[in-house]
Amino acid sequence: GGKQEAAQTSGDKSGKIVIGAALPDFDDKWLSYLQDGMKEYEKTQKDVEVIYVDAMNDASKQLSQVENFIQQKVDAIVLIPVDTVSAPEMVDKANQANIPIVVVNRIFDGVDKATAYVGSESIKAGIMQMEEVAKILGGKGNVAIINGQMGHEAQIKRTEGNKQVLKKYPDMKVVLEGTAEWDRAKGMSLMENWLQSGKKIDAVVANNDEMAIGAIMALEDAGKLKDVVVAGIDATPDALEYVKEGKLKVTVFQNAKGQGQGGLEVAIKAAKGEKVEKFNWIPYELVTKDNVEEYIKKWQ
Amino acid sequence: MNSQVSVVNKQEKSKPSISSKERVSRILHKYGMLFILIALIILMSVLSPTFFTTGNLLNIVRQMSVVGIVAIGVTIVIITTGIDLSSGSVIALVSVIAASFAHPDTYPVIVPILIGLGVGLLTGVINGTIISKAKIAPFIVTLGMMTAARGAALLFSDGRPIGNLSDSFKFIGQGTLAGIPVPIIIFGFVGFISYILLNKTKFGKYVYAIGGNEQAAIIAGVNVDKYKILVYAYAGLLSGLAGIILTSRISSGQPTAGMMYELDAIAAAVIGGTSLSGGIGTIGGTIIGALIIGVLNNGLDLLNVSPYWQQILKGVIITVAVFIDSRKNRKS
Amino acid sequence: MNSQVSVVNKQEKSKPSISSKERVSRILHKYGMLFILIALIILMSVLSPTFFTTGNLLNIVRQMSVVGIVAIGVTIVIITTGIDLSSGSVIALVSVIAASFAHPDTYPVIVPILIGLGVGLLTGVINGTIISKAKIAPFIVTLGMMTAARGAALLFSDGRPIGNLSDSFKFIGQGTLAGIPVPIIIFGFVGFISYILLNKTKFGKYVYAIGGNEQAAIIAGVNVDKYKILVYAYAGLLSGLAGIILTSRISSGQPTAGMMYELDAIAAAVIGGTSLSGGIGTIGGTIIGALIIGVLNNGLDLLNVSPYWQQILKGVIITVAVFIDSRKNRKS
Amino acid sequence: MSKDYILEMIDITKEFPGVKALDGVQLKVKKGTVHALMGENGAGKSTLMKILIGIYTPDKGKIIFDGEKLKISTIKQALDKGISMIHQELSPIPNMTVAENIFLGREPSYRFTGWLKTKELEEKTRKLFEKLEIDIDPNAKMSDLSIANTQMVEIAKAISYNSKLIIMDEPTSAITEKEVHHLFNIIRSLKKEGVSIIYITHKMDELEQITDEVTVLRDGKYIGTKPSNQITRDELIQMMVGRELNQIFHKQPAEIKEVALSVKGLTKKGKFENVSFEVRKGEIVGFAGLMGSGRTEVLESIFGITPPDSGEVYINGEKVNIRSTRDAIKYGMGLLTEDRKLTGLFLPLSVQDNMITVTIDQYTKGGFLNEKKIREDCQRLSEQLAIKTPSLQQLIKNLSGGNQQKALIARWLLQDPDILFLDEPTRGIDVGAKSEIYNLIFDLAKKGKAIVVVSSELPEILGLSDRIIVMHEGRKTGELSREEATQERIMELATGELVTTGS
Ligand SMILES: Nc1ncnc2c1ncn2[C@@H]1O[C@H](COP(=O)(O)OP(=O)(O)OP(=O)(O)O)[C@@H](O)[C@H]1O
Ligand SMILES: Nc1ncnc2c1ncn2[C@@H]1O[C@H](COP(=O)(O)OP(=O)(O)OP(=O)(O)O)[C@@H](O)[C@H]1O
Ligand SMILES: [Mg+2]
Ligand SMILES: [Mg+2]
Repeated sequence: GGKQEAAQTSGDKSGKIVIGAALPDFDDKWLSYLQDGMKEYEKTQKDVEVIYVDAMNDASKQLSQVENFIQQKVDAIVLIPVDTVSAPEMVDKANQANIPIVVVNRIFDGVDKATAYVGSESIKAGIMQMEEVAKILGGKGNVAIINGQMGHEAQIKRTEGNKQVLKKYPDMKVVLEGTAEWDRAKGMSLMENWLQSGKKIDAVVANNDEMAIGAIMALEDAGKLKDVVVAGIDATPDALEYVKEGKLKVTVFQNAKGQGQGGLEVAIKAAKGEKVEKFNWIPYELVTKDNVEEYIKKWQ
Repeated sequence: MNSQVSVVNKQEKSKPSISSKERVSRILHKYGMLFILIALIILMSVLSPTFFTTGNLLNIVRQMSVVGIVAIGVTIVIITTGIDLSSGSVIALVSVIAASFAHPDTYPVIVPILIGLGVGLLTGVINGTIISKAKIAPFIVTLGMMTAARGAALLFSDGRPIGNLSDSFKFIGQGTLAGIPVPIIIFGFVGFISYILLNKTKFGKYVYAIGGNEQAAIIAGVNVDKYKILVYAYAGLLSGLAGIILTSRISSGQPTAGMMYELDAIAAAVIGGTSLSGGIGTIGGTIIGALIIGVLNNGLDLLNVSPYWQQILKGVIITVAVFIDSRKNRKS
Repeated sequence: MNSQVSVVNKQEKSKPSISSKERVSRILHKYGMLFILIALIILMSVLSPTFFTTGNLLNIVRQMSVVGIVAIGVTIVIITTGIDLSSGSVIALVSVIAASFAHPDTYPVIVPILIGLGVGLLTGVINGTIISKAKIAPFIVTLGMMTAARGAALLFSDGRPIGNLSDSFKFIGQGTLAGIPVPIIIFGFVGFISYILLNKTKFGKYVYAIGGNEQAAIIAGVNVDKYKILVYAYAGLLSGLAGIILTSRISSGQPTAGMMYELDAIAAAVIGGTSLSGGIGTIGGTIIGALIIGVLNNGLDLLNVSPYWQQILKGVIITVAVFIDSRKNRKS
Repeated sequence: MSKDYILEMIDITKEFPGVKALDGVQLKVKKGTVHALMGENGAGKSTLMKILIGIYTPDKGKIIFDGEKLKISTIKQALDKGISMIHQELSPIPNMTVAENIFLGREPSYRFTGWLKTKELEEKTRKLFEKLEIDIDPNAKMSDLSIANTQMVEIAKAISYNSKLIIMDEPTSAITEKEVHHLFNIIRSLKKEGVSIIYITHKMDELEQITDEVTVLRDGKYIGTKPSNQITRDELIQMMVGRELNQIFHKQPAEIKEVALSVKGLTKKGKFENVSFEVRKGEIVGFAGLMGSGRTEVLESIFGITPPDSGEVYINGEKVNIRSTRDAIKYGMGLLTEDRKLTGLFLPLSVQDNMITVTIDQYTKGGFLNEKKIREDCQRLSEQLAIKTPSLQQLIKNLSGGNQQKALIARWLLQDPDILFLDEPTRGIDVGAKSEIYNLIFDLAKKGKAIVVVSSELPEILGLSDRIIVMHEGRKTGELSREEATQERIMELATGELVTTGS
């Protein structure tokens, strides 16, 4: 009775399409650009309302939020999973409730059960990043890896990608590895400490740009930036400035807005009952000083 | 004779003092937070048509059951003037360990459950032993455990989530019995047992006594060390249980699970009237406190309040709720 | 020789109260944590040849100065039996607000500094006022502020870092004076001022009195509400200062800055001997506590201990340090 | 020989940092007797008893209890052996009931499950109270009890263990004559049952009334043991302080001037009603009454702790509205509270910091404390009051009860108020120090201060006061001049048998 009615009012209220967007972490800068992509696209669409929720990097909380969406009988769900192991559960729940679910950004085994996937493979970013570093170093040198928050999907996959590449280069090895929890201040402290250790470092490869910038600041302070190749991932506006100045040698552009826009676009189509592609690949792009201008423009 | 008469007089004097007005204020005093919970529920129901449905209400309770179970353990710890900051990390440690024994066709489901509970219990016993025997502030000991257990969870799982869990294990967090989700049943059961423990047994009396005046408890010959260890052990056990439910619910053992749950749990206890200076607190209050947090989380999501505003509102609403509650107490 | 020593001892004993043995035990009692810090430094120096260099030692102090400054404010709060969980979020809020006034060629550098300090002060005044006037547990009030200030920081900055800061603003966190990094100078200055405040002024005596026995302080005519507000205001001000230094150091206002700094700050205070039950604590102790955390972070990084093991070791070492310290006190 | 003794403590030594609290002390208690333990504040009485009950372990010495060597390390063991204790510092668990407090650690419960037998608990308490003729509701919360009733509960608790030996550490410091009388009856019947009692007190008359033998300690050393009826007060004091002391104090007349404080029709519902009185400069006004008669409440009300519902207060003829303790202090008032632990002491702080709380403003110059002056003033008062402490930096929690009390008196003396309320000022204070304090009070009066003393010791009230106000159940039942006042008249008024209108 009551449940049905509630669903009716929510779903058919002035014929609006309601999309639930479950995001893992609003504090994450890169994801906020992705959200921008969704918001911008939302504005171009008539009669679409998107509900954004923040799981604060807690898989259990995200599951709750997806359940809330199902309770609300939204017309479709956009899901960026906090982690890829618990995601199939959420896809199952949506499927059981007959609500289309579009997974964005983070891929996992069994993603084909979802209505669609929009994004790229995390591990590729790590591979691309390290390939470029290896190229700059000429295939040999000491590498320091700065991890994001341990246990996060992006940390695991990006570092895994890094290490896959290193296997191909016997003269390159990881001499230092630590975590700076995605944070610039912590990246800076970590780098300062490493510099004190006196170990020879040829490249600092960070899981994201913020930590890479922190490392750059510490290196600059110590007057050693010119001897060290620093690489990040995300190509945030701040980071692109550093690329332009030649301080950050490598970053990887993952089209945040593109993924956000693509995800929402597919979700709206699915909500309307239109047919959608199962896999919508949005490739990574390598950013170096040579092509940085092009990306700076994207943010303007 | 004279003194006896005057005593009787005093008693008679004291009788009329329980007027109906006073009775109301006593009820308010005792159940103030319950009224605030109800007010919040009414408010949310008015604002969101989908809020007040059986489905959603069950949903809220199920979502809060993990934090709620932890909060019950933490409540008992706080009553003894202690604190437990390690719950969230213990959840993570139990999560990865239990998950690694819960793959299909390996061990019967009881094995990961017992191992998970055992790990939780063990962390609690370690906390309690160091706190009572080495006389170190609970804040430091459990902060140490918080850091160490998180590290151990990451180490054990190499930082990765552990998936592929058996259906029988998944039942704990995802199944229903008679239409009621299993986590809610477990939550209710834990609440009931803990209520009994705290109110009907010697253990409970000693918990309140230690929190009310540890010196007095020692003087009365209570084995304070032993009961402190038991209290932290119980909290650890409940964290372990919470870890198992969480793991089962999200079908994966997660080394990053349970971040900041300790703060939510402590907040639930304090909102529910537990005093951080010890001696005061009830299980019922804590459950209400947990539900208030749950209603807020769920309601603000349903209302599509932007996450930034959600944080601001949550901070403000919780403070205001406690404030209103404290006003009521003042009057009585 | 031997007999001479004993003679000296005897003579000292015959003096009314303080024997040399006693003096040693008192020094141990008072400076126990200092010895543990020194022991840690020696250990690290042995394990890592680059640890004990001027550069690295300055490095450690600079890294700890942000948390150290917060910890000093938190210490004073804890002495009054309070707690401040909002520090980390206030750092973030101050960070984004100050950064937005610190772009080159807009305002003189004093403007973002004053605004930053003002915002910090304001959050502290709000905390203090609610705690003292509405009589709500500091834990809840500052937890509310923690959530709300983080939300406000995200809202203000729309979740993005705010870059492009003027060189004069960057000087605060990155500059040096006479070879000493500015953050260290500020840290030292704050430590000195706070030491004076706590030990040489009425304010300090009242802080200890309120923590020692609030009821007795009221009867002795202490304006408890006013001093509580002042205490939280001071803690807020210091969080603001810490936020400015952090922002300047990383050249960007960050809404996600300062996560969990409150826990590090409280840990520094408690490791340094501050009692969560109030009335006990010193600035010197807190600085030592902060340095212990700093030495651990730095040393484990230098030794390239894996992140997982770092967490486990940090938890264990801090607990053990406090344990050793408490043993020393026991003997006396 | 040894069979006659229930307890022999031999050559007990105990050292704290900076203090040798006990130095080769002995104590021998005969079976079925009441043995007094006396000595100045800080002589080591409580420490000796804490060793006996297992709170402290002695550095040296041997204890023989009931014929065997006593080897205990926890209180529980002592309790099990048949030794219980009424502690000097009241230590109730505020949020628990009277019954729960009494049977803490011994709750009637089912084995294994620990399930409580609530009914039985209440019943046992009722029976205990019936036997002891104590009238307190077993289900009342401890926090609702007055100090006196809290003390009675502690007494009942110690007795409820059915011990062979009960230690009573200053059990009468918080109760009035009526309850003292009651306690003595209880002690006599215990004695009949063969129970032995160690009784610590600073009150000389109690010694004569109830004890059989007395052991005296001084500065942690054993001085001697005598039968109580063969020792004169002067001899006893000689043993305690090591010199002769004229313990009979003489009221020193002061010039009584204009009215300093005048209270009219003060009422606080449920606590007291229509209380009026005045105090003149140079005058000492005593408040007498039974426990719970509302004396403390009246003082606290005037002082702004719990402002009254109605009534007027005039200071130097001017009507004042005191809503907080700060107001009261601003008007030149001071209040020494009766419960030193709850409302007086800053336990984690030093003796010096405990003394200066009220007067910090006086020591602040240009924002900074004048530490030299603080040290000098505190030193002076500490000597004047003979506070026994290794240094002013000693933590106050390490001082003996009596010395803590002296430090609190010093706090208010430093403030030098015009109107001083003293609520049970000599609670737990030894004879020597008592006369010091009386002299201090007289000196203050001579200086023109107006002084109100609440005391449950009638000799103290009679000796100190120029005028005595008696209260009964929240009402003023009479006012007696120094000349009119006798113990009998006060008791009549205090029990409500007689009501006079004050002159
Ligand atoms: N825990 C402690 N640490 C340091 N000194 C202590 C401690 N306990 C007692 N003392 C000291 O030991 C001495 C004896 O104290 P005790 O309490 O036994 O005295 P008392 O005879 O009971 O005095 P009172 O009549 O005032 O109660 C005092 O000087 C006291 O300051
Ligand atoms: N059983 C009780 N329950 C609640 N309050 C009580 C009880 N007994 C006493 N009181 C409180 O104590 C008040 C009177 O005690 P107060 O301390 O003022 O009296 P007093 O004359 O100073 O006696 P004394 O200090 O000797 O106990 C009562 O009005 C009441 O508030
Ligand atoms: Mg004593
Ligand atoms: Mg009284």
